[in-house]
Amino acid sequence: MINKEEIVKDFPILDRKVNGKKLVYFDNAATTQKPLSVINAISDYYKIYNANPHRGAHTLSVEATEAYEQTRNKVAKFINARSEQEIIFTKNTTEALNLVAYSYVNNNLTSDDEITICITEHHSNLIPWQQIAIRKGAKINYMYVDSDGILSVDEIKNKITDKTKVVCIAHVTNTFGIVNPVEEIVSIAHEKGAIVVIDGAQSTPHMKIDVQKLDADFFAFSGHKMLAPMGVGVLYGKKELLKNMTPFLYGGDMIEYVSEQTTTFAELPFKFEAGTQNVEAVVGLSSAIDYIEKIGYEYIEEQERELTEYALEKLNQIDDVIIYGSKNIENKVGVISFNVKDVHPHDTATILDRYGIAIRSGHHCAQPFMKHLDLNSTCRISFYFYNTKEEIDIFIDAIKKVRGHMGYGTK
Amino acid sequence: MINKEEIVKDFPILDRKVNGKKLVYFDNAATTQKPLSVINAISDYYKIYNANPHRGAHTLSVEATEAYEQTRNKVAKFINARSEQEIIFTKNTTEALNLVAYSYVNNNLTSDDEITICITEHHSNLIPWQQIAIRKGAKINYMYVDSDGILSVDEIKNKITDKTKVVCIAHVTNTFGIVNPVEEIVSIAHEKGAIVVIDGAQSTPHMKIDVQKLDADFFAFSGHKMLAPMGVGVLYGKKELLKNMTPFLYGGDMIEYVSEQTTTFAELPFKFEAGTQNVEAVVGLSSAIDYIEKIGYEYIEEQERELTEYALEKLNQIDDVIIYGSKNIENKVGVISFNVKDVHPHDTATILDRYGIAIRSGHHCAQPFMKHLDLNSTCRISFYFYNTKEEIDIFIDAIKKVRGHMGYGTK
Amino acid sequence: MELNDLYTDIILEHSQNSYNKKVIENADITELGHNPSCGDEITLQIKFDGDIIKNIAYTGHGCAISQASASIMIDNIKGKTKKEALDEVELFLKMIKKEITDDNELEKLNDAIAFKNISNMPARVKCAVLAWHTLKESMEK
Amino acid sequence: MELNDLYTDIILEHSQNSYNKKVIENADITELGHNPSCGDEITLQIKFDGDIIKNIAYTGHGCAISQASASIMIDNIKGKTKKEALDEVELFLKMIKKEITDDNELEKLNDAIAFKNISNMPARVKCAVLAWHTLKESMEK
Ligand SMILES: Cc1ncc(COP(=O)(O)O)c(C=O)c1O
Ligand SMILES: Cc1ncc(COP(=O)(O)O)c(C=O)c1O
Repeated sequence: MINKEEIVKDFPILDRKVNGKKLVYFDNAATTQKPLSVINAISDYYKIYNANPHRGAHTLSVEATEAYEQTRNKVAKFINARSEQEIIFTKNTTEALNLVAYSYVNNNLTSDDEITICITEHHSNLIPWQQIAIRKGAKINYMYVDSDGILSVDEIKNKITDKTKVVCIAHVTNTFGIVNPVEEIVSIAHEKGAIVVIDGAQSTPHMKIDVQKLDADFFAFSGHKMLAPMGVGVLYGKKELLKNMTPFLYGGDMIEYVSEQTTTFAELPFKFEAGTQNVEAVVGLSSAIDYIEKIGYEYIEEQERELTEYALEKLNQIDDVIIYGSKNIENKVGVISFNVKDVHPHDTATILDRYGIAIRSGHHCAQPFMKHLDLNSTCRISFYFYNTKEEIDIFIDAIKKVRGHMGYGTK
Repeated sequence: MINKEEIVKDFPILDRKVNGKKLVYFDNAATTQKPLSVINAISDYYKIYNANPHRGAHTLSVEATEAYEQTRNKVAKFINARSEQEIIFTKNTTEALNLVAYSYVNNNLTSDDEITICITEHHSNLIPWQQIAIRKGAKINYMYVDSDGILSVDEIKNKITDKTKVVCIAHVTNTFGIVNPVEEIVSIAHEKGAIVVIDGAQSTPHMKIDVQKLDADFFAFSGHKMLAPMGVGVLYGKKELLKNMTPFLYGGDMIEYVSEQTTTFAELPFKFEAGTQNVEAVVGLSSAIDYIEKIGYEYIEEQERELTEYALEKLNQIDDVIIYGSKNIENKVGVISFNVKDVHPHDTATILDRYGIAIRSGHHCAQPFMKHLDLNSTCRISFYFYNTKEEIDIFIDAIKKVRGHMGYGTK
Repeated sequence: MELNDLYTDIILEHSQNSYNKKVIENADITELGHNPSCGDEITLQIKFDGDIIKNIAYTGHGCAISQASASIMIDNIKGKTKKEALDEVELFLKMIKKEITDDNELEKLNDAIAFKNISNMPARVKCAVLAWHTLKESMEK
Repeated sequence: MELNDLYTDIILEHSQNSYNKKVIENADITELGHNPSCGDEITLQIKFDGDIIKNIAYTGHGCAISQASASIMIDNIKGKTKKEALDEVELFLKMIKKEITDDNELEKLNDAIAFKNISNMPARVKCAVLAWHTLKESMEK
């Protein structure tokens, strides 16, 4: 059995004091903390084998290249891609999605076409498509959700039309943590001849991904939301699609022959990786995947389910707390959006911070969704497997004091 | 006085053995090694204040944001920009140059216009312009250099015409380490109404940069070539230019208002920084700048000059070594390209690696330049201030053995 | 900074149902100010009598700090000339940036002195200055 | 791996002025192979007599490993049938990948056994297999 105390000890930052209180970190959907093994993998990289990969015959460069390419292989297995040629390293999910917009959609969309996306999308999976639709004079179709944040199959069928060329959807939403019916979306989209881009930023940290089973055409995620360092993201794409795409960034290492007037480009996946790549972050991603596979997704899901159930139950008991989004734990990861009555979320966040508790407040990079639900701003807590029920107790105690601090009732 | 031994001790990797020999790292133009202070800055970041910046009211997020924005300020002072709004963080030089291609040149170039670049450019400062010229049907003009790699003022005047809209030039070339006459280029280009993009990847690590004195319109460099972690580059741009440019990557944090059909964008510099930024690497860049400022450019330049002079002198004494490029030390940083007679550069690199010496061999991401000089491939050594004359002695001894290993003369 | 020093009685009072939060008919100026990163929005409306700010009010939404700051600012500048109002904005911003710390000098800011130590909470500085920046922008047009 | 085990006499001999490095008149196949990352290029030319590789030669430039590998391959397959040649390519590639290590099985590779341990030098594997991949591509067209 995995020992939670041991796990917590793996994360040095969790020992930190904030405003004199033990840190309670509930902002995991924004970025996760890093285990010592990942931090050490970074240090070791710089202390032992830092070099520019792919470019040198010398030992350091060979070692850096091997670490980089072995991680590509590991990532391919991790998400069950057919080949490591389908794995492109980017700096984050945002760059991965923009790459698809510039290099695929830009060449495959006319003013007669439509792009279908969901109203719940994070700005990173919304603005690239909106802007390219504007540039191309194409239409952008929104799939709307109910007040719980749930997308219905009817809505999917209504909004994916014969004209739809691209469907973009978050696997899991960052606002309410809802798991979208992506397999249904993919099958409906493919029937209509549209490709599907899945934003896996909020799913990959929390559930086993199988891109073949999802039949995703593109799938993107960020390392920093799953224990890895900042500065590395992954774009998975089906080989047939990637092969026919024009490059995105041009520069060193993505070429075959360069002459004054023309250039031929390297094979997949190198065609999409221009300039010096972030080997350090890739090495860290490798170590992060090792950590996740060591504890296993079963443990991660079980812990997050328990924490979420517990937190929902406790929050529900507080009269002055309004919880947003579906509470159906079967369809949700460890993300809860809420507000304290009469108190603006920023004030709630500031007050909680004084108790050492880190939560997120605001529009969560999802302005159209907030408008759709007629919300200005919410508080959000989001768990990872290293969080504990004791932390939730601390959080609940603090939440009960929020209104008091704001002059409602007694302080 | 600065003690070289102390400096060498600051770099843990220099203690490493390669193939049983002490590592001699002469591939600094590809990427530099990192001092312990930078490595520790990264660890501390993850152990103490890792968070998603700009997004949270909680303490970790505030600290991460401050570290990130203070570095922006530090970088602005470091290269003497007018304002920190002119400093955009990218993942490397290559992304910075592509940003200019997509967001500036793409909107300011017609088929009547010309782009002028130098034949010596690194692929990262060549292919973006070549490809956009192809897309726009514009002409790309090459400034040629002599066999020493020197660009003449006549050539500059001939190739920057009334039709030239953009001039792209490396401050220092990565092949021969030649310092280009960028101030002359800027003044000639500005007279003709063209803007100038300076690729500072090979200059910023070695000499004090003053973007105002250079009067550069855009200036790009990479952290990893100047002691900082991988995964951070800088694009400097004049505010008037940046202001009028369309964004490049679209996503979280670069917006003002997002609605279903339209988006308004954030102010400079945030407009160009989409998605979760690499705070870790930026924190490392801050520590790297501190290190450079502590030892000072005067020391760096003096050390590199001494090392280069010494190496040129020793190499010159070996009959079977052919040195390429100008040997005029006044106009050159610590980069030397050469070949051992009858021996292919990859074989030379492999042999030197057996002696623990890391050098670079190949086309150095400058195929058009190699073709121009009728070279297929060369060896390149490149110094940084932590290198020593003793290392050069080891290198020279090994070079003398190369032909022997390849069956020429005695082994 | 303790929570009681941030959410003082004055600030809480002004942030809840302020009498300055309303719409003015036939305003001479209507100016929208906002913090894109957190979504706070404030619309200032001003009615002049010659050079004098005869009436001023705000609408919008945001945290207690931004709402209270707007309301307190309005109390301060109502009835003053444009020039006097702008001087007060400058004084306020200098207080926030800790460029002026002398209590005698700051005295004329009245209740707005409540924001004096907001720079100890960097995440909230933007909230405190929103209304004041919006006023400045509206008058400098 | 010691340098003497990499740059063996056989490899050095074949890499310097090989008799297999030349142009063939009226070749049936001309195939260019290259390693973009290091710039090595090899052009194979083949003349068939029915199914038999009657003549084969190469031109190009590159390091000692890629040059010697091309020359040794040519020695090996000249006079063989297409099928025999392709089988030998497979065997060679399996040796490089360490999928076959049994010396008896590898015997028929003759001098090409010199590359057996090249996988200990990952940076040079591409050089060793360039000619063999090029041959395979040319025959599978
Ligand atoms: C002159 C020059 N420009 C651009 C680059 C590209 O830098 P990066 O690979 O960090 O994007 C390099 C280094 O590889 C270089 O030497
Ligand atoms: C659903 C979703 N998509 C995309 C992103 C963007 O990820 P990144 O900021 O790492 O590019 C995020 C996180 O910010 C997210 O939650």
